[in-house]
Amino acid sequence: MENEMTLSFAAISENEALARMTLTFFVAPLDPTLEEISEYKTVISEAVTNAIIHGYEEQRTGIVRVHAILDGREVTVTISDEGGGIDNVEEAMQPMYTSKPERERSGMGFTIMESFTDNLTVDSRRGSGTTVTFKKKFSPVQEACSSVG
Amino acid sequence: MENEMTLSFAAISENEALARMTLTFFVAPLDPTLEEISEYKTVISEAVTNAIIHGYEEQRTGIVRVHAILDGREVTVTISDEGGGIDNVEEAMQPMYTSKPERERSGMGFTIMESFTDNLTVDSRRGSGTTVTFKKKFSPVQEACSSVG
Amino acid sequence: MNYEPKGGIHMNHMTLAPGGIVIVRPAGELDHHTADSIKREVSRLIFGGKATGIIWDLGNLQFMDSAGIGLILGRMRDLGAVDGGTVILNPSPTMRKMFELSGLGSHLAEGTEEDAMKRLGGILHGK
Amino acid sequence: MNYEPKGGIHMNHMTLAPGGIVIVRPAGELDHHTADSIKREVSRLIFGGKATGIIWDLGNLQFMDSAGIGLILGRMRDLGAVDGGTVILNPSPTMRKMFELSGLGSHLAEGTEEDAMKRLGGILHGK
Ligand SMILES: Nc1ncnc2c1ncn2[C@@H]1O[C@H](COP(=O)(O)OP(=O)(O)O)[C@@H](O)[C@H]1O
Ligand SMILES: Nc1ncnc2c1ncn2[C@@H]1O[C@H](COP(=O)(O)OP(=O)(O)O)[C@@H](O)[C@H]1O
Repeated sequence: MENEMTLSFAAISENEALARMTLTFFVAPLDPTLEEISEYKTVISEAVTNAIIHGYEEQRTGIVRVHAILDGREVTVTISDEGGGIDNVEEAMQPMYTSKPERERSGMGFTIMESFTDNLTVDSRRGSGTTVTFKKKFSPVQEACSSVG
Repeated sequence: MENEMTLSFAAISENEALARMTLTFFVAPLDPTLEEISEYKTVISEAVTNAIIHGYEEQRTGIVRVHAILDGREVTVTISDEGGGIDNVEEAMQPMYTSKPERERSGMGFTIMESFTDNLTVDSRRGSGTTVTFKKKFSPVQEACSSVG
Repeated sequence: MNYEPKGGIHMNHMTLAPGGIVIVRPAGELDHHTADSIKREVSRLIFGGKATGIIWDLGNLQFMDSAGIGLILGRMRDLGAVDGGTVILNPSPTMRKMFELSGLGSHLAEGTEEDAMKRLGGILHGK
Repeated sequence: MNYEPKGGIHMNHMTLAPGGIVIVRPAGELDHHTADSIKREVSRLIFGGKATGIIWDLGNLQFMDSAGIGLILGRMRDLGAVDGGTVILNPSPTMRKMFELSGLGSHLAEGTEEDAMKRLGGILHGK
């Protein structure tokens, strides 16, 4: 299975669900398990939400871009914004670190992303936006029932 | 309601459903009627299918782009490809005209698109791709039940 | 005879009824991507010399674009009976508009599959 | 008392049970976009001085990201009872992993809402 897509959208919170749904549909032909799909969806949601609230500070003129490539049973997804960027990526990735506690952010986004992906890289610089790339490999399809009978 | 999005994807027929679903989700906040949504979906499907089979002759390296803007209760959608283009747009838009009868195309795509939209324009030149733009206005939301009791 | 070829997420159902009438009940979404597999299944029955008429019962179809028009017109050609031999049941309002635009309005019928079988029997056997 | 604030396509249910225990049953998808309305509803009950504990029954929740963690931690702060006062029921396997990563694992419980009420009663009244 090979396929490729890009979704870009205005930085408004309504579009978090749009991104989750489109990217989920994109990998549906691989027939992932419920748990795989729900982890994958969570990672997309974390990265897109971060672009909207941290990258663009919810300025709806900002554009969030999600690019995905399917290669065999592995998907590679890149979520990018051209927002404010991150000063210190290492610090930002610490569990519980958040720059917006007043918005009830838990600071667990990056920790969850790392735990639910096979590979996660964050590329960011203050003033020039943030790019998060991850890979996730879906397990081989289980045959629903054997043809013994 | 104001929003904006772009979806681009490889020219393979699996992605026709991806485009329909993403663009349908995009207008869902307007709460369109079932019939409005199904007409809208049909138009997206016709234009995207044309880009894949006529524009790119199903060469999967081609990229189809769908852009949508929501403004109040009106959506403006642009479907474009950089494929082979159309020699004679007027002829192509005639009911029953198809250049691919052997592929069981009915030649009804443009006629259906015109009938299901408020406004449709086709911009194409042989060799430089095709752009279809349409507008569709959704009717005002009906209150599910009045507060008279 | 009842069989269920895999067609995407949803299953398409097909029945060969007495009198050589094929009943096709496509399910899910009928577009350029899914039309081919239905075409293959129906054509197999038609060219097996078994079919003389087709009832398209669209009641389980969630979506159809003009690929559905092409599919039905193509099978009418296969049957060699462009004027008769085809009945379309239970289209959604949007599908109905598409059939009417395409000149297939006269093949739309109300009623059950039973009614449609009678209608086809009448057409085919000149009764 | 039973009310159903509108939250997107799905409804969130909330009950104020005897003993000042709020049972929250969020439905649909809990993300940054939908968390705010749930926060408002729960906070209203807490700051009305009526609530002493919260049971989050996630059995109807189709999706949750870290906005759910923030929501639950925030309400624990509101209650002023960071160690007790909160029970989480019926998380999906993915949600369970997120709670454990976030240090909320000790608030996860098996069993019914009734069981959770007893547990909270015990914590709150030192029984
Ligand atoms: N796209 C982004 N643009 C700017 N800053 C970001 C971005 N993503 C993450 N950050 C920074 O990294 C911090 C940690 O992110 P995360 O672990 O997801 O926690 P949270 O979103 O709950 O704050 C954020 O608080 C923010 O300061
Ligand atoms: N994106 C496109 N690129 C190239 N040619 C196109 C495109 N869209 C439509 N056409 C031409 O216009 C004709 C009519 O299109 P349409 O009315 O949709 O019917 P159909 O797709 O059934 O052929 C097509 O047969 C094709 O020749």
